[in-house]
Amino acid sequence: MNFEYSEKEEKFRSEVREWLKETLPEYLSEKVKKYQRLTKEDYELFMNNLSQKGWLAWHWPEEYGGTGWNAIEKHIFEEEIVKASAPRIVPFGVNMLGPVLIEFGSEEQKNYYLPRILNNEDWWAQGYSEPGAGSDLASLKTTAVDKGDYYLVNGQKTWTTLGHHADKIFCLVKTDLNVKPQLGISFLLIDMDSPGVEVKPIITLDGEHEVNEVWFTNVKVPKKNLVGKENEGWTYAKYLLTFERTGIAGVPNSKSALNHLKMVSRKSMKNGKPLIEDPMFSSEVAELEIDLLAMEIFNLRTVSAAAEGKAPGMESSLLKIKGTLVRQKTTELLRKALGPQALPYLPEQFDEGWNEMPIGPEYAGPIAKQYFNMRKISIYGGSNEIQKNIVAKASFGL
Amino acid sequence: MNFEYSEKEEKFRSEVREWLKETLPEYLSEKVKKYQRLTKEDYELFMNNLSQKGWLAWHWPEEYGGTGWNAIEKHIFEEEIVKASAPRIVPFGVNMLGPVLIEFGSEEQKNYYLPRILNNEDWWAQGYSEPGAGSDLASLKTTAVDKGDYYLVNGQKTWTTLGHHADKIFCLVKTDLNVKPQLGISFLLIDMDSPGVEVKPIITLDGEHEVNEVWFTNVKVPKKNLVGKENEGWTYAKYLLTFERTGIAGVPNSKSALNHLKMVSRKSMKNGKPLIEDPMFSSEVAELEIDLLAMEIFNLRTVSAAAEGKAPGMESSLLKIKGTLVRQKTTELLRKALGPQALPYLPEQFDEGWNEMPIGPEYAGPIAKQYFNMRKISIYGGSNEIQKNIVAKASFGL
Amino acid sequence: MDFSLSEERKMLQETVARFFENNYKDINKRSKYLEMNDGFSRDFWKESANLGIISGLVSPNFGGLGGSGEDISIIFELIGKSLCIEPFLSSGLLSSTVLSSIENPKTELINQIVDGELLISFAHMEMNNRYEDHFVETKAFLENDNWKLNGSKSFVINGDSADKVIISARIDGEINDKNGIGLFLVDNNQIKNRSYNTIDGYRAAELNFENIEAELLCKNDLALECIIKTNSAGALALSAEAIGIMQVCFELTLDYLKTRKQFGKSIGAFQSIQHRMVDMMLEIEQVRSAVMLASSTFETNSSTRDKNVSAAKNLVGRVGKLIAEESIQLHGGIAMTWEYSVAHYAKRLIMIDHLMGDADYHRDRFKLLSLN
Amino acid sequence: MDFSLSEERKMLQETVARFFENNYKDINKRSKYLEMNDGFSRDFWKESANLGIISGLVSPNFGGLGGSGEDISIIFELIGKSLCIEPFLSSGLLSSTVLSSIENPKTELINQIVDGELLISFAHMEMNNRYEDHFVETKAFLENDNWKLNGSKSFVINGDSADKVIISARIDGEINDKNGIGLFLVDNNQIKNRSYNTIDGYRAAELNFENIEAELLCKNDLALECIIKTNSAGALALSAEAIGIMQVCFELTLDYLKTRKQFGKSIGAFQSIQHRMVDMMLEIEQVRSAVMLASSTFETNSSTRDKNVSAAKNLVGRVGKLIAEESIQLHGGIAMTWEYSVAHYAKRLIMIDHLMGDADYHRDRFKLLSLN
Repeated sequence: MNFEYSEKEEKFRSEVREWLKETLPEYLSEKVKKYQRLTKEDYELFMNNLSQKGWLAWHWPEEYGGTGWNAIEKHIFEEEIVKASAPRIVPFGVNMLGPVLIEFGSEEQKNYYLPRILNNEDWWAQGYSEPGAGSDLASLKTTAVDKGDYYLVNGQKTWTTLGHHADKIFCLVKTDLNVKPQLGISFLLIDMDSPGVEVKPIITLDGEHEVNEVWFTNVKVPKKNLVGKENEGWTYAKYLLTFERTGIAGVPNSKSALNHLKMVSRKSMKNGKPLIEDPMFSSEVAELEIDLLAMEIFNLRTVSAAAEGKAPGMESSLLKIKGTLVRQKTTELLRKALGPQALPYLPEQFDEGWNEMPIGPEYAGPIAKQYFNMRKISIYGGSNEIQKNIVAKASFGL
Repeated sequence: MNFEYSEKEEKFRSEVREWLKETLPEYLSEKVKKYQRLTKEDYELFMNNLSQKGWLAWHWPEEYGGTGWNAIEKHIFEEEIVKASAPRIVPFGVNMLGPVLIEFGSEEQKNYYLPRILNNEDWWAQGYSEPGAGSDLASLKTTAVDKGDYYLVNGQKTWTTLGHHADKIFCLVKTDLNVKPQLGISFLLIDMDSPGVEVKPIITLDGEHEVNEVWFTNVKVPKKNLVGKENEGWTYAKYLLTFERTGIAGVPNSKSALNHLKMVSRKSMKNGKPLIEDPMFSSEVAELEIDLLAMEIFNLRTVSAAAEGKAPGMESSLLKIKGTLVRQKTTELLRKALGPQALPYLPEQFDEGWNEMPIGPEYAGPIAKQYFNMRKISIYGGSNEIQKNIVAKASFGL
Repeated sequence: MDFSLSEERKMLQETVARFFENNYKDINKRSKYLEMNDGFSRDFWKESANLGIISGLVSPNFGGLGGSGEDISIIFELIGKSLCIEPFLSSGLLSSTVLSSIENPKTELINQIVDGELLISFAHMEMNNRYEDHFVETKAFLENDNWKLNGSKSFVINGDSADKVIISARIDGEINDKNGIGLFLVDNNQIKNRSYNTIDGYRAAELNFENIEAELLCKNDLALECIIKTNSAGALALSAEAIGIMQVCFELTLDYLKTRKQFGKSIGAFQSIQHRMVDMMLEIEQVRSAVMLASSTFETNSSTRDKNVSAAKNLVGRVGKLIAEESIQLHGGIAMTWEYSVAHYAKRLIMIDHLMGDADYHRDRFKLLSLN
Repeated sequence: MDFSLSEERKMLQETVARFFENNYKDINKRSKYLEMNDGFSRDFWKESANLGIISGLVSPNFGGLGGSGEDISIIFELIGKSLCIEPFLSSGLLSSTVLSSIENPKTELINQIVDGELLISFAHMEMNNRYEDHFVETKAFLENDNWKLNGSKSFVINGDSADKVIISARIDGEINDKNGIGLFLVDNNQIKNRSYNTIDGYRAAELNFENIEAELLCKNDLALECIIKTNSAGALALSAEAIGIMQVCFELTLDYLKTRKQFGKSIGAFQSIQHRMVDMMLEIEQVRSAVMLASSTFETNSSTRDKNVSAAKNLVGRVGKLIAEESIQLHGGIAMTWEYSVAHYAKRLIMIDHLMGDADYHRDRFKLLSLN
């Protein structure tokens, strides 16, 4: 056993780091660091760069334009992106739809869509959740009725992240209402500019607009946009979800948040001394760091087993649970570290170009907001409760 | 609102305290303080004293020889008994069976058994649990077959506390196997010296003998020993369980254990300073004290509502849960406070008259043992999980 | 021992409850109020005064109709239930507590507060003060027998709309000294303020001032005692407010669990969810008990008062986090949205831990008062 | 990066596992062993030596066949699984670590340990020492050029049956000084000991001695380093042992949940129980990960070694409590009995937190090594 990175791995890390240094504009990493709102152009700039470098589809098999990196390299790449304060890679096309098309798409679909994803031409959105069906996809209500050469789609999707930027959306729809819920689902690709598609913003508890409702009223979708076979969408959906879950442990993000926490606790004062010298507070930080240290190894173990071709079983669920808890704990301690400085909330501070004096230290502004925002991570991507159900049933046989 | 004790209540407290001072032998309170094993005679001495004073059946209605105390007075009485380090009142006869007989017993049963309980003539045991039926009494297997003027009892009871001292046992038995589990249960009084009754010790994880198995092989039980109606034992059992749960919060015990904890943390050293000055440890003690402070008021609120005739609903379940958690936390912090001094385990130290030098401070000896022993309190009396089920269903309507 | 509310208090409770119910129930109404100029509704405030609610926070000795720990708790629990953002804390409670605790109480000003005609904010916190009673950097000095103040105050609730402000300032000694502090009354029109909303919807302000005129209210021991008492009153009020919020969070969650279906049954039918609801209720009852104790002993000696208030506020901090986070988690996505009320309750509940001493602060204060 | 075990280590793992499986599986056998004169079975110990298991704890530089962090972890995880109470820790690991870490290593004695012919205990703890490396009250002094020791040592594992004892004693300075400590080797027959069982079944002893003869092994910086290294080795071994125990606790509980019925279904069908099992497994995997890190970095510089060992031992303390308590609670009554094995696993798991530094101690040590 040896958890040191090899020379080759370190060299790869330098390469990624160097490239990010060269290509990522400083204004953009500054925006990310300050939690400012990113524009569509901000995301696209970074993803275009990746695309040009051939690194956008880093998960894909090499034959389809992927990188051919092993699991450790992928992990290093993810870490460096976070360390460089780059925008996140919008995952819906490249990380989610891509693998599904590669596995289940027709030749025509592959030839058309995959290069467009590789070249970052389409902005994809995900149409899974519905108001009555979050973690429980079996109770979907959006219908697609066979009308000969097209489907007529009616219904509503929700929690569509960045859907207001999207050109296309992949959806789960009901194509057969007369069978067991899981059996009648199909996987459909829909143009967002089709007549009858409407995007309505959802404002989240922190006052931000990131997610949306997408409404479909008599939307005509050509038959060729069906992925795989009719009524077998459930299989593709599950396949996709395993990709969604990978990396959701968010080790790199938590590591960076922990460093931020240490910085903030050195600057925050309690009774005239840095908060980090308060034995109670530093103990909470230390135990969080220990949890994260262990989780990093746990994650690497899983990643490396995957590299050897072992399918991650309960590990990905366990990592999802622990990853979200650790991440949330970091945002909690950041909030705690601020004391009363957590109170002020200046929404305009997150606009590009805002350069007034902040209230209190500059780092204080986004922290409480971020704490509330991060409550979502234990809910989405299959809530932590759902993950526990899966492990208990599939791995423990309970 | 006023949580101060009134002058009258304080007077009552003095009376109880004075009486305990006069009648409780010092050797006995010393044994209790040192967690030494109590003999049958130790328990009986204290209960005989109570009986003579007319305080043994403090829960009962006055007409049956009870005290007529209100809820606050009962609470004070319980507190003083713990403070005085008296043995606990063995509850099976006076606290459990008594109320059932008063409510459901025949005149003959009342006339015979109640005075004997009042005079502490019988040592009763409880025969509820079976190896396959702990919290789930509906799956009892012990049978009582109608043989004309007697029942023939076969089966096995378990977790019978102090059953090796008992003269009599009240049992739940199956008298009808052909109906829904809850419907065929009867409530039977059995002499322990009946032929076919056998008591086998259960040694608990701390090496002690307090609980037993009781085996019944073709035991003949006269029909007059049936309480209430045949096949209606379930009702009586539930009635009894509400009495078992009262006081299980154990506020007086936890208060006394918390004081003990403070004493131990003042004497235990860490890096040459008293442990209580360690900010982390004292914080754990402080938050435990706050929990207990709140629970004491919660308990008094419930007790006082009961005094006004309101039936405690979810409160008794919630108090049972929190009470056991707080008590267990106290034993955990005591164990932690000792550091390495928790390791030595001298079973002979708990024998009466043991007067060798202890290993380390005298208080250290019983603490780890006590920590393990106290794991039981969240299991028995309807496990905490069962309490939660009850509250969710009965009070939340879930 | 007596656990029941007096008839008068029951009446107070009913009146206030009905008033809030009729005027503040709906989360959209609140949103409208908090977008107003002052961050609250002057009309509602005036009506509160007319109904005697502000008066319920003030002792009869100073023209009020209440002012005991129990009165404070009753009113603030209901404020919590409706998530009310009117200046009950800043003006109604904190400032009136200072003005009634000094050697020559300012009864006339208190009466104007009670009548809803005057707003006074309490400005003790500073940017680097972490809830400490005696950490004061703002300077006070005498110029030609007149007091002048120099410095800045932070996170002053309703500091923008207040007519006057009570400011703690250092007359003497080092920044962290217990002695040498004074409390001063100043006209707010002398002060430059920068106002903003807090993340839970309140209006607050940063105050900056140079050599402004001030009236000395009290100093040294008396001033410190007054600050401690005022902070304890605030911590008690916020603890009671938290109970109201927790209760609503619990009820909203329970309702949701009963109606929302997943995998063919209501979410509330899942046992793991049920057990978590029981844990929540258990801790809410614990908080309720601790607040009852703190309210009922609020008029006793200051060490009992502060110890019990700290017990309550510590527990509120710990349990508040549990209730806020569990309410969101058990709801799922819907709780993440601005338009569903539970998020606003959860935000206020969390931020209460950042006001008048957080769980850590009060645990440490409890420790000092209990272990010594 | 490489997460796999080498072929040699896989073989070691298999050999040891099979041996323990055959000789130690049954909890009654263990009970018999621990009632023996020495609190363990000399025959089993000798067989362990013959099979090379003790040798697996010692580096080839000193005649062993292992001795790395990984070897220690592999062997102790299996010790945990079978709840073995033989002197692997005291003699096999701690004493051999001291004897191999001094300037002139005592290779011959180590060989005798490895052969199972010699037992040496490590006696550093004292009654008022709370895991500190440098808190030493026992005195060492020179008399006619011979070292003599005066004092007492506590909680010395296998201190009754050891042939020799390694004792830390103060040559110079105050009780808590980092400098002035020496490590000494003494014949145990000079020492009065009072032996007893620990609550988790081990044999330990209090040692009292007056002016006994001693051989100096090392002193000052070297001695302190040696004590630190030995304590870290012990903490690593116990952490690995804890993994084995946790794994068994989990499996026993899972089996029980599947077989035991309540309210007409197996207990394992209840969702709240299922979720708690997942929480347990999750934390066990966390501990496993932390121990893997600590083992793989055990041979690097001392600050990395100690930091990672402390991370593992802290996590073991926290998670151990969870697993022990949950295993008992989820079993219910049966787990409270002496004759069912889970209680013994739970007891050992809890008491591991009282050996070689508890969760608090290691959290504080981690803090020093990580934040600075």
